[in-house]
Amino acid sequence: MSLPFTSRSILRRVASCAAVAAMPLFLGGWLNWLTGPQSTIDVAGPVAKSQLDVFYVTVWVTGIIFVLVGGVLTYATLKYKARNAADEHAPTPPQSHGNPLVELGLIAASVLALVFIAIPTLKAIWYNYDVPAAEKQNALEITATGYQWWFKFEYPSEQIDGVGPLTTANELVIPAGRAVSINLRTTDVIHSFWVPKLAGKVDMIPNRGNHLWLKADTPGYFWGQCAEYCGEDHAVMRFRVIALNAADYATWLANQKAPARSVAAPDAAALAQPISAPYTFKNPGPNAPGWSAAFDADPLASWVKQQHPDANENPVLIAKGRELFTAKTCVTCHAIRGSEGGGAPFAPDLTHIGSRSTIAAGLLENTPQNLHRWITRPHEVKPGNKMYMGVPMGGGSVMNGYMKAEEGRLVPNISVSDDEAPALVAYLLSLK
Amino acid sequence: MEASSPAAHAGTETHSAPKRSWLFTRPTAKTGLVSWLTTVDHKKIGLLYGISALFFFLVGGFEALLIRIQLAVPNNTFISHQTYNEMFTMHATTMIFLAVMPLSAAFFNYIMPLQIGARDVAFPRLNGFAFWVFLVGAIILNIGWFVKSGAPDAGWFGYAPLTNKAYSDQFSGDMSTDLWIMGLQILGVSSVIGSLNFIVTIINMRAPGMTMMRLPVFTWMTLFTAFLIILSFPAITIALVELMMDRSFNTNFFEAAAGGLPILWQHLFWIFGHPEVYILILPAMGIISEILPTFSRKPLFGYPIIVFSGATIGFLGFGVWSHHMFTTGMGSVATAAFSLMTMAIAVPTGVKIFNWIGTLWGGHLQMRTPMMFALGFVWMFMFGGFSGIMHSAAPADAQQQDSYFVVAHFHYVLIGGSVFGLLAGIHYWFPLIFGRKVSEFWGKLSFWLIFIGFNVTFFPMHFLGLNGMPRRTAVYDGNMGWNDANLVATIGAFILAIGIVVYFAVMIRTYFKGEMVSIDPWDARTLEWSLPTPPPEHNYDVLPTVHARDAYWYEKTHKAEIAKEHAEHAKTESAHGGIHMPSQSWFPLLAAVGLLIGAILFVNHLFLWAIIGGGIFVLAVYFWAAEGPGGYHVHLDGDDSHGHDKH
Amino acid sequence: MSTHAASDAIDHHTDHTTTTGIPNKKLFMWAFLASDCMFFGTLISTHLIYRLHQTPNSPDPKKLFSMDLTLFATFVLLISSLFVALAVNASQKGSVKSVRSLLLGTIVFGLTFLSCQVFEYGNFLAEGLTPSSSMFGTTFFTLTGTHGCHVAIGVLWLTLMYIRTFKPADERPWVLRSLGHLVVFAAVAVASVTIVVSAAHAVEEHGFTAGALAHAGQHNLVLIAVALVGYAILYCLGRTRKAVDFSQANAIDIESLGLYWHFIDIVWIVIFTVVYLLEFL
Amino acid sequence: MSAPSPALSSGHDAPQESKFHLLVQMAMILAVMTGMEVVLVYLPLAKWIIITGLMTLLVIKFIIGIFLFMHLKWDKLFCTVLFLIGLILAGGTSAALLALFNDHDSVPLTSKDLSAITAVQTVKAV
Ligand code: HEA
Ligand code: HEA
Ligand code: HEC
Ligand code: CUA
Ligand SMILES: [Cu+2]
Repeated sequence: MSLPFTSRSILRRVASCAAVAAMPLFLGGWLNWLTGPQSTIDVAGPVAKSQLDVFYVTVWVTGIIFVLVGGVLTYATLKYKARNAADEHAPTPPQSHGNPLVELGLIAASVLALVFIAIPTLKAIWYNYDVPAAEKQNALEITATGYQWWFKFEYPSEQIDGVGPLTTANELVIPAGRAVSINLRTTDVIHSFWVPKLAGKVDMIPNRGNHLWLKADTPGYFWGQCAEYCGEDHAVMRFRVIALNAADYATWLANQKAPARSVAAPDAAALAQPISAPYTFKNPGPNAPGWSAAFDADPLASWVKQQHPDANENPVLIAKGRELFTAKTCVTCHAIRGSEGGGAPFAPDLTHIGSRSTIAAGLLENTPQNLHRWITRPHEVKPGNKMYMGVPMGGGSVMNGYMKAEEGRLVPNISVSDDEAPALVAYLLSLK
Repeated sequence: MEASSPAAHAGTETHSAPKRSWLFTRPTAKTGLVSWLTTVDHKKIGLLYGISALFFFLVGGFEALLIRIQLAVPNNTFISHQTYNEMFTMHATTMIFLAVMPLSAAFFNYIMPLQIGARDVAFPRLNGFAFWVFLVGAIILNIGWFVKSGAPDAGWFGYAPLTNKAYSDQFSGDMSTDLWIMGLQILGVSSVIGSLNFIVTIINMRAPGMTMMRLPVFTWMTLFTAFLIILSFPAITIALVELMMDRSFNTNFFEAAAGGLPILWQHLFWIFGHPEVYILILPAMGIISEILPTFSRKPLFGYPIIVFSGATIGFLGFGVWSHHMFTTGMGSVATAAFSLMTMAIAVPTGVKIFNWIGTLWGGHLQMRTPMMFALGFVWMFMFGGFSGIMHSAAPADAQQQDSYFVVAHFHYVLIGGSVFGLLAGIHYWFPLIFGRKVSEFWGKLSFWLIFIGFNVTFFPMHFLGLNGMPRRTAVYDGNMGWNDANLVATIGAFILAIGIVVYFAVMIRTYFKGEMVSIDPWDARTLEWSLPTPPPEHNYDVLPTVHARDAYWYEKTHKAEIAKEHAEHAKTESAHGGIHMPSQSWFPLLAAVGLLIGAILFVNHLFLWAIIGGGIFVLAVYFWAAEGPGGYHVHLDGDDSHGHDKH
Repeated sequence: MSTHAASDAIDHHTDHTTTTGIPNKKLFMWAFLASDCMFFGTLISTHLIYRLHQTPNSPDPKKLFSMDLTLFATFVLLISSLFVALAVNASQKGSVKSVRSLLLGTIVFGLTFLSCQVFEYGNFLAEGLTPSSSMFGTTFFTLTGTHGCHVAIGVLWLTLMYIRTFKPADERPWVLRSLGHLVVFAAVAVASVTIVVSAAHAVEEHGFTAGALAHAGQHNLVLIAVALVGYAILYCLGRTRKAVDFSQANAIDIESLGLYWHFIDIVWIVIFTVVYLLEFL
Repeated sequence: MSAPSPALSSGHDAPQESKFHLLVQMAMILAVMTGMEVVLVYLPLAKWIIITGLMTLLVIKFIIGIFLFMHLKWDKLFCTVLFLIGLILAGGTSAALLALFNDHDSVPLTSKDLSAITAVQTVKAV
């Protein structure tokens, strides 16, 4: 009946060896595994900080209980374990049934432990709910709207004549050190607004007026991601938050409020010349990463660099691209304020797309290669995205995208060839 | 199996008078396919549940492995986004509704009536029906794999409005969500029917002397689980009805443009969903509460308090649902209220942990495989409970919700808790059910593989969550600091898979070739162990009379007294005409088939045709009622003097 | 579970074969009703939540609801409830005859209630309120429709129980005849309800005049014929003189049915107040 | 377990007869109460009084229904407890749901009164 003792000790030795071997992994890992760009531990704002503090309280309280209870459990297991044949066949121990005093004591202790967690929890709930009264006056209001699968950001306090509020997509620029109050809206399904380093998430729910607030302590570049499952491309619905000091923020605002940058078109003769692309495109395939270590080394600096026009930009390509943008019916969806048509609310505003550090909802860095990849093969970057599939307009009608439905089948509608793309890329990148 | 049992060689004789229409001829096969299709024996039904559940556990695990392979490295292209989404939806739905719940139901069916000294459940045919309906639901849920629309892909809690036609059905006739709705609805029917049956059985079918406070803890937990099921499933039933109305009849429940409130779905779902997680854990806790005393050779410490805390957990479980919705902007007061209520649940749960430790304390612990799984349960469940407490602090949860931290939490409680408990139970009761015992070496090997694999898989996920990795993401970028932990988790999942494969291989081998055991191999404490292995169809030759909480332990320590009592009772019982057993029936199966046909037609939006299925169902139920319970008497060979009486 | 012949004094409140003395079926029904409380609780909550936050285009229920009709339906259901309570009482005394007539009475009133509902739905649809026209339509139809389905199931159960009381005491084949009984019953019920509803519509339009009734009658000649023939058949089927297999021992079946029926009635009491009356404030 | 109580079989037939009358009377009381409800709605009273009145009547009707029509009064206490578990949970859940949706954070964007509420808030803020 009983197990051969040799194999038992072998097992135990293997287990403890494995545990020891795993130790450094876990301990060393502790540091490596908690400092990513979306870390909730390495925080950069008061809201995330208050949430982290509560988390630490829970870790301490449950940690201590774990050590205590686990210790007793280990002790009991080791002490009372049957180790040999004699133990196995020992007479039964006393058949005791319990001890109410011990029980009551432990219940009281548990309640006490929970009180320790509950107090900071309650405090933080109210703190997180809204911008503190003292900062309300100075707070910046933003409206963030989730779409399948990208984010729109509007600045209600920054109205543009005849257009409405300043609107950007996928990159939210905020002033550092100032409270930002964000209205969370969606027009289709539930999304969730999450920039871990700045604040915990709050969902964007249809027919619900949610809001959150956050503040970045210092200028910085932050990663965010949709945190509620919202359909096929949920995994690649990302965004960025860029916090700037007051002066930079003002400059940025002024630039964004201005209409799209227009590069003077060369004469007709120059336009007729065939121009080779300034880069050679290599298709990296579906799901290929769109980020670079160089960018990540100092993302804020990289972002700043992106604000300025490229010295070698080619007006001929740009002009061609501008034509293509209309010819390919991109204008039916995308607004480029001050030049082509008004666009539509369900596609990202591209007025200053060239100044963004990412495209396709924070998924790819805004480089010529990536832009090329996105506008020629959106479905490889983001299968099923609405630019490719078309945007449903309710009531069964669809605004056609790269594909359109015909007799129940999807057939190509727009296609951007590898030869045409460089012009569009140049144009889009010129929109600083 | 029945044939090999020593006592079951018995004369049988039908009850009712001769002239019965062929329609109502009761099937009598005791072996072979028909015996399984028409069975009303709670033990056979339990085995049916168990085998289906284990099959679906493998399917769900297979889906999990695909998930882990996809996530092993960043930007993987192993499966598409769409397939990945189907995978986690079906993985969760399968594991929860088709693996853990029915596996618990298997134990309820097989063990609970034995523990209370009953010959069967209160409504034997209804019991069979519950199983067949479960199978129908399982089939409906999984049809998606084989048809064009694909498997359901809206996540296991199917948040509106992603399930609305506009989003799930954009460009092609997509019925995967209809399948999901119908499948869950039918599974709900099965669970509620089964649970009503268990409630009546436990309240009403106890052996003489089996007072409520002498019920084995597993039976108590069965009772609580059954209550949780009948009281929580109506909420999801309503939610699913509303969704079904939206999809099939264009109503507006979750249509935001028409004033619909998608958040209402969340409330209705979690009013069901949180009690559901206790539905998943309480049976495992019951099993653990049987195993620890047996292998500590001591009664359960603080029995009344364990029972009471089970009830408290169940009751409080109805008041915490919104802790799954801390990020939905409920407002401070609501958030705070649900936060505190959730924390309160730690108290009764802690009480259980303390009492289990109290049970070990001062005992003689015999480290058999079931005991290993049970101890593993206590550790892992406690660990998972602590991350639950971290979630319950709403501000902290704002960072954890929908991140891998949640994934870590619930796999600790679901696998480290429910699954460990159920695997322990399989080991524990295997000798009773099959008369053979699993080899300790292989049993323990599978335990350590599972235990280590499990921790290697899910422990790193805490870090992933804290490091900002959202759940339900098919791909992630390599610059987020998530690569190592994901790879480790995937490796762990494969260790875990090997452990599971070993576990199953050992079980199968034991079934055919394992060491034979006789009555009561563990020196256990509850009534079911007084039975020969495998138990005969009628369970008890003589209904036991219960004198103490650990009834069988008492019998073993008071042998003479009990023997006398048995002899007396045997006499009276055979004077009453032998042992009454319910007859088998085709109609439960037939009714379920009607349901299957109707459901399939309905999800294809052939509403009028679906009435055919409904018709078959109603007809079957009608014949079911008309044929009556029937029944026959078993006369044990032992007391021939009373012979085959005329009735 | 005991199948021994009914002894002369059956105690209808205790079943000595069960541990608690509560008959299994009764316990089952009460547990089921506890579950049904959650069912209707969440459903009614849904309706109230959407009433709490009406959309701007929400119709005014006060203008749609007819207090007379609802009140009538409520009384009808109340009487049916009384009938079923009396049927339980009668069955416990073993008087099969009064059980039958009381069941029939319950069925008639149950059908009348359903007719009222059909009538009401017809009016609402005519006014443009459909399940998809507005949130009010959505929740109203779903809630009352679900309740109506429960009533319909109850009527079906009552009918089967009624037919069950004709089961012969000997084991003569009876199932096919009973099925025939059921089919005729269903046909008669549907025909009668249709006739009554159309008559009601006619009366509503043209006032309570002979002309209106005749008009309605003309339109439903076939149905009236079906109903009349059906009634005749039902009358014949209901004239069994032979001994039947229905006795005090079956009282628990009637009682279970009664519990279900009463509960539906009580749910209606709640609906009547929170869905209808509150709108009139 | 439970010994057959002698009281049960003796007190058997007489109450059956009176039960008939009791049930009929109860039905009449219920009918009268329903009538009262309808009248109440049209009375020129404060809203909260009417609602309290309606709810009281509702509860009384409910209790008559379950205790008399549904025999709970004569059945074992356990049946009452069993049903009350469901009833209380359902009542509590409904109350909690209504409270949650009544909160001003939960006013939907499509709500008729949303404009009114925002107006109030702006007034307060000023
Ligand atoms: C078996 C299933 C099971 C069990 C038992 C639990 C138990 C608990 N769960 Fe868990 N939970 C799930 C399954 C389960 N959960 C699932 C599946 C989800 C995710 C669903 C989804 O989104 O897909 C989830 C999600 C989930 C959330 C939502 C997270 C989010 O999405 O943001 C929360 C939040 O509060 C939570 C809390 C708790 C708590 C407090 C317990 C408590 O019951 C735990 C109590 C136990 C202990 C605390 C340990 C032992 C106690 C002691 C030793 C006493 C002393 C301790 C203290 C005083 C602290 N769970
Ligand atoms: C009881 C419930 C349960 C169980 C047991 C498991 C078991 C496992 N789960 Fe599961 N899981 C959930 C419930 C459960 N899970 C839930 C509720 C979700 C949330 C879903 C959602 O978001 O909607 C989830 C989500 C989930 C995710 C997150 C997906 C995402 O958010 O993107 C992951 C990722 O690693 C995962 C992994 C695993 C693994 C590796 C196991 C392992 O333990 C599995 C072990 C078993 C095996 C490995 C089987 C071995 C068998 C074979 C090798 C043979 C195969 C042969 C045949 C099929 C014939 N699960
Ligand atoms: C059906 C409408 C539609 C048409 C037509 C369309 N787009 Fe888009 N576009 C979208 C949508 C929707 C997105 C957001 C996709 C996502 O991230 O999921 C998008 C995203 C983009 C982006 C990235 C924006 C950002 O901030 O991340 C660029 C660049 C872009 N489109 C360029 C183009 C070009 C060039 C064309 C024409 C060849 C075009 N689009 C045609 C709908 C459209
Ligand atoms: Cu948007 Cu996920
Ligand atoms: Cu929960």
